[in-house]
Amino acid sequence: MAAPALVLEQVDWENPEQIGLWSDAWVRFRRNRLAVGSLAFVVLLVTLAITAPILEHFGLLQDPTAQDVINSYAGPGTSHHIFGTDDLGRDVLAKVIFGSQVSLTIGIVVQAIVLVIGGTIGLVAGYFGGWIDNLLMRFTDIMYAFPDLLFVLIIVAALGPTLVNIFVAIGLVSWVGLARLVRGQVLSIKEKEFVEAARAAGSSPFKIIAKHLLPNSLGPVIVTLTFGIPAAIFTEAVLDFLGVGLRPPQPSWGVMVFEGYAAVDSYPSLVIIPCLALSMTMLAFNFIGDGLRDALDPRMRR
Amino acid sequence: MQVGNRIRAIALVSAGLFAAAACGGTSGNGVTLASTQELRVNIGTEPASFDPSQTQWVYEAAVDRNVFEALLKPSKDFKTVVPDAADSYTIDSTGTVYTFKLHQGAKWSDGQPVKAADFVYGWQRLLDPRLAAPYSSFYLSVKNAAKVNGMDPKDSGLDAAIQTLGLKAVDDNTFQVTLEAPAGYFKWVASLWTGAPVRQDVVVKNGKDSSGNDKWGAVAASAPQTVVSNGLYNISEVVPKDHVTLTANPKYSGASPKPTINKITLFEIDDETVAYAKYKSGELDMATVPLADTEAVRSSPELLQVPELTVFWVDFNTTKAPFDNAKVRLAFAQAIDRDSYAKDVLKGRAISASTLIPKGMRNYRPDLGTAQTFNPATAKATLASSGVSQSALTGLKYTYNSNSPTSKTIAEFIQAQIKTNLGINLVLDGTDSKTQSKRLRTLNYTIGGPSGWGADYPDSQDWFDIFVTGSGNQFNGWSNKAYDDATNAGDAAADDTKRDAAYETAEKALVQEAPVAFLDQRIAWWLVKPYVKGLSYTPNDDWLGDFYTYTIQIAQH
Amino acid sequence: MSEPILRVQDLRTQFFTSRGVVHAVDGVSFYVDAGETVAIVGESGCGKTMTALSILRLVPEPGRITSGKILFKGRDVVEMDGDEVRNYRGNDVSMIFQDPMTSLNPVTKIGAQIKEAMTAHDRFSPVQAAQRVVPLLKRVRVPSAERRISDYPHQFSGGMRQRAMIAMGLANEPSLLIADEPTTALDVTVQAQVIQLLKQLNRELGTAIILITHNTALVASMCQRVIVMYAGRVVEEGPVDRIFSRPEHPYTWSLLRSVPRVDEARKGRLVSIRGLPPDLVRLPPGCKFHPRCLFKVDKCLKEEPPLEDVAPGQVARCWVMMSTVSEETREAAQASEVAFDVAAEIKKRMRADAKT
Amino acid sequence: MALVRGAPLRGALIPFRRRTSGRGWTLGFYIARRLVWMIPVLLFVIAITFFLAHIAPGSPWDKEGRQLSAATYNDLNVRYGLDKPIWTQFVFYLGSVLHFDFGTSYQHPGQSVNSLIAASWPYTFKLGAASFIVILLVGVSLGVIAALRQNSIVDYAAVGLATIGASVPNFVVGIVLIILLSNYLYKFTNATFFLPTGGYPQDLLHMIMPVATLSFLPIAFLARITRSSTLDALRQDFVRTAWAKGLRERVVVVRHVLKNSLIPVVTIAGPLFAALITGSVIVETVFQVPGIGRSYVQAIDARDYPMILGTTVLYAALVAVLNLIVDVAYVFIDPRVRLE
Repeated sequence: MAAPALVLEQVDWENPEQIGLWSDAWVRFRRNRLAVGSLAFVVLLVTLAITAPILEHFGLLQDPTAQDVINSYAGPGTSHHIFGTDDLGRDVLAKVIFGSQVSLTIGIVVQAIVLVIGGTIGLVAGYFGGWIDNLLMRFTDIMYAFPDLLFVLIIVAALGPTLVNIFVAIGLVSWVGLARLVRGQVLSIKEKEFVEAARAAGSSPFKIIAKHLLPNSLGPVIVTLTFGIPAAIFTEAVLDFLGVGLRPPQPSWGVMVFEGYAAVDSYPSLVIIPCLALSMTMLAFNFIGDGLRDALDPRMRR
Repeated sequence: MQVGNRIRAIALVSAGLFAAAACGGTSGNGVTLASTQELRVNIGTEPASFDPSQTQWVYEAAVDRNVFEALLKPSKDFKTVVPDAADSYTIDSTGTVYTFKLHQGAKWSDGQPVKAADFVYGWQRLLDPRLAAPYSSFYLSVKNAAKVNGMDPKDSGLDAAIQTLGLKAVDDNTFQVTLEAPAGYFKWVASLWTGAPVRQDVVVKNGKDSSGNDKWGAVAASAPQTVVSNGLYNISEVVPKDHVTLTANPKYSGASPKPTINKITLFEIDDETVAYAKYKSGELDMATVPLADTEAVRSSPELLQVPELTVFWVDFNTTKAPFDNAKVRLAFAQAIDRDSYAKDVLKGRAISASTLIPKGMRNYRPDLGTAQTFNPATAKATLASSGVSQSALTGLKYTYNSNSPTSKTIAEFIQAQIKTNLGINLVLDGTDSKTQSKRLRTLNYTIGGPSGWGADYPDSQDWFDIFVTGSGNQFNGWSNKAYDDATNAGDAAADDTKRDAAYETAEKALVQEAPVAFLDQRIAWWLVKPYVKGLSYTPNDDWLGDFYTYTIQIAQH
Repeated sequence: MSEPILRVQDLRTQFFTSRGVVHAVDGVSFYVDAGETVAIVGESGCGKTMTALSILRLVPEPGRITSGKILFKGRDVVEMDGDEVRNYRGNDVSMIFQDPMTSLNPVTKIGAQIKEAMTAHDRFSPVQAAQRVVPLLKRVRVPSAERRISDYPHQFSGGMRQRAMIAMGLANEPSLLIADEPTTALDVTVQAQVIQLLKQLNRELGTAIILITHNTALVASMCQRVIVMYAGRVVEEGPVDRIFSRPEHPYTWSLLRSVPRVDEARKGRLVSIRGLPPDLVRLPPGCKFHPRCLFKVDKCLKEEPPLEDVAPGQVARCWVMMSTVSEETREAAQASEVAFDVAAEIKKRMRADAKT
Repeated sequence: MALVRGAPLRGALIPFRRRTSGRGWTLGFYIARRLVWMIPVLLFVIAITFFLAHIAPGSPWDKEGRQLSAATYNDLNVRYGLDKPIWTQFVFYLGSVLHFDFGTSYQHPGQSVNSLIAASWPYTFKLGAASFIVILLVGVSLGVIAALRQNSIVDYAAVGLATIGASVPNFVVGIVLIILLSNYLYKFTNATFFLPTGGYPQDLLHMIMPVATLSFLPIAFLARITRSSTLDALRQDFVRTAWAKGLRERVVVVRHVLKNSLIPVVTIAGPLFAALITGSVIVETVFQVPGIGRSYVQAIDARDYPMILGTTVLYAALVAVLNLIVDVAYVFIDPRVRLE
């Protein structure tokens, strides 16, 4: 009787359980209390930003542009102005919440621009290599040589400080990092056998990029974008602080800091409140970024 | 915290208010002097140049006034002019030839005697198109000045033409100016700091830069060596973008008494909040009070309130609908609550104004401003009677310089006023100072501002010229024959009563036609350290006492 | 026979992890005589490397030596304080590691890393140390040693690097060299050269060598005695020829049978040992090998057998002992091997993990 | 290779070749190539800035209050060549730049851009250099200590500071310092703002606040990167080999751990310089430092084209040179890297 052959069950190693990666990442992310807390804070902020007009409609929130010149510069905790009023008597709490609309949109829209520009350049340069890669990388070097704030200042001065221009300006200077990262990812993954196999199987470059390169470089890309959001919010706030950014009536946090800075001696709350809002939002995004990085990149153990 | 130049108000003491009372006597009046007589003040922005012909801003004038001496200077009460480099002057019968007798024995900082030829050369530089002096328009009343100044800078016949100007050095001590036509206000032009003497040899020695600018007046570390001056003080140190230090000029032998202060440090802090903080930490001897800190200092003994001869207004573009209709302009003017702005927004640091001439000047006539006084009812009625459709009034853009906090606050205040009182929604369209100036100058706007004017000298001519047809300083594209005739008559007339009557008709036309909606006249709030004594200031000071620095003393502290 | 240079008595090394206490080394005792070459064999995870690291007091976090003695030339290493340990390590006892690619500092020159081993101790003056580097490299057969000492690790091949490691280990002429799987990362031809080198050094320098490996073939060609470890404890020990010819512990027996022997024609197919090494956190009761033992009896499940003398110099930890098992039962046991679903076992183990 | 290397280096160094590197010759050739490559980069930067500056509405001569007469306005344009078509101006400007003449500033007649930048550059440099040293010392040591004493209070403090540092904008730090020092603490420390006239000891006292503001964000950034790279290095096998050789802890940490973990730190020196430059613009504006950062913002507001271009070129050249230095330094620090 021939001994039964030891049969190892054929496990499909070609595509590891996709859900494993994400559910596993979520398990690890959930363990990071700070990241979860920050996520909750951001979700709260976004809902507040979206529902602000409705809240105002129901009177829960005052109109940020309504002036009450008589009791301007009221300190926090006065009658029905919890956070007090600014130089023209407008409610600071309303301005902070409406201000979040601007800051959040800037953070997210800029990252979208960065993903589009940086992502495509990185993918194309990484995947095709050769002179395309060289050309694109030389272009990235040029952008890298340009001190970003100076470039944003000059663009905003040239095109005018509308919201869209500021999005474009900040986006234009922020994609370099992502392009380099994606290119590095693509280069390293391209060497991996399973991409070789896919190419050997004759699948089109586009399919390879979509099916193999993108999912595998998604982790670091998401992390970079998450860290990009506070950076974009910061840059917009700096523009406002230098007085060249957004124009009222857009009550963005940066503008509030710029206006409040003039009263820093007698009414420090006018500066502290928007600074707190700005810092806490950026802190939240940084913690989420940390959580994501640890969750998606197991090597970076705490 | 604004970046770049803001509308720095030019101050004027009002007649009865602060006259000469505060001016201290010499050290003999019981003041024990401190060991170091040094004054530290903030001029806010670095001067573009020390060369009088290349300056235009108040903070530049404050430096040059102490380093150079013009022919005359305003009296302490800013009512008339008093001798400075010139001991006296005579006007001939035709009223067009002014002969100035220079102070005998006056010397330059390098010991050379001050000659009339230096004044001739100084004034020629003001009119030479190759130098494009910003204040050249003041000197166009000199004979042939308009012709020379209008010539092409590359024209070869320029040097010869300059000799034809009505400027002559009769002898080393007599400087004679011939005008095109008699001008009652010319004595004030002669008191401007830009009319200071300049040494031709010094200018030639220091040469020009690659764009043809004379290098002698450059605000650089080399200034103490390159700037030769005839004033009470010399430039002793320049740290670009930080400060300029002046020290008493030992070789000074002009008419003014010896100054007690031997060193003045002029800081260039463009952020009022930082300057205020430095005042509190003892690094500045005087500072202006940021609007936000008004309440904190209202009752402080160190506070000094100095009304400024500045009036601010909102501009209408009379060449474009709907503000080509006078009634619409008037309605807007009547819909702005100036008193609330002065009292609540500016916390009482301004007086509401509904006429052109500020309080404290000869032709100040608030009674003529009734047409623009605030009254929501009449405003609505005037708007209705204008027959302009509602659609023409929607989406109007209010343009303003959003870099300067004051104009930003005014913009938001005006928007709210027009919304509540006329139900019209103005769209705020902020931009930086350059774009704003260009929009106003090229009439590429509908409504905007605020624009303002500060008295170069307390003569109505300086004000009414603004709104004459075609004047460079008017952004409204407004032309009114009655106003032009009245103003020209006022400028030319020699006798004051005739000038007052002419200016009254001009004021009435201006208020009624309302090319602009008048807003307020500012009061400067200064904090001065108690140990600064003998301060005598005029409303035109950039820092308090910069006309009469020799009266200032630092007491023991 | 003089006192053995190394005597390990009832050594326990445990790891305090979030999943519970891992009993990596669970009461190990053995000795090594001067100049002797001893092998420690066992599957990965049986605690052989951790035993070696404990000898050098290099147990990584969160591990601790919880009890037992390590007597090296009479001094108990476990009791040594910081300075004494530093003086002891690399001086009289040194260790070389498995992966030459990562065991050398990539940004420092080879010569410097070898010299460093000597200057760390006061046996040689810095000048002497510098002069010894080239001869050391020559001794480990590194060609053109004079030029190569200024090269960096990435300029050496795998085999060359392992030789450099050996040179580093022998720098202070230690009396004991512990080689933790020195050949695993090398290809076969280079393996033979390294083993040949170690045997030669043992003969020439009289350095006792502990060879840690899971490759039983190496043991036969190089070592006098062999210690078989399983689940953190010694299950059999004895002279090489006896253990290879008449293994007493079923684990040793299955271990030897899963290795292709060049010198004998194989009759049956190669068979892997059923099951997986035990989970060191939740050890099974009784004999730790019983879940995978083909000859277990009831007692094996309840009580752990002690180490018993089965022959001169040979001990084993088993209630049954292979010598009592007849040839037929051995053949039947082999035949009754049931196909084993490895993947299912892995998934079962992961699910158990996720629950904790 | 187990060691985690930082983000792949800038274009020219990819991919690594692990062949013995003929360092001397290839290095010189590489530096020359990079320097030559800098010229088109700077030209491109000049071109972008030139046209963007000229597109910005409003001319240098527009001003508030009393206007210049039309004649003066035109004379000024003629003198500075602004009346010529924009392309001629550009060519003319490039011509003068090639002779290192960056023209004269409109805001300061009689002073060339070169002399203006030379006058205010020392302050930016003094601030930048002091901050760079502070950042390296504090950032690296914080990161290393956090890694060596992992999961101790020091580690949590360092990570906490790093995250907060990365989130609080530096002008906020500046403002908070101003609120604290100018209102409450000035009585004791008399630490006023950056006043370069104070002379040596006072200068340092005055630099505390601007340097702190400038360094807060980069320190956090650097600490985070040093910590993770040191943690990686600690996990490497050669560290265990070092211990096995019986080396003292100090030797193991310095010669083996840090020598490897500080390599990725060098690669982020590049973005660190860029952060210092942008930071200098903000800090100089907040603390009234007379450096070129602040004059750049003023130049844009005043449409002072020569000054804008001069400062941008200086900053761009600075970044390019510093990045080159970083890349060359990288070659000497990590022997495995070989130059393309």
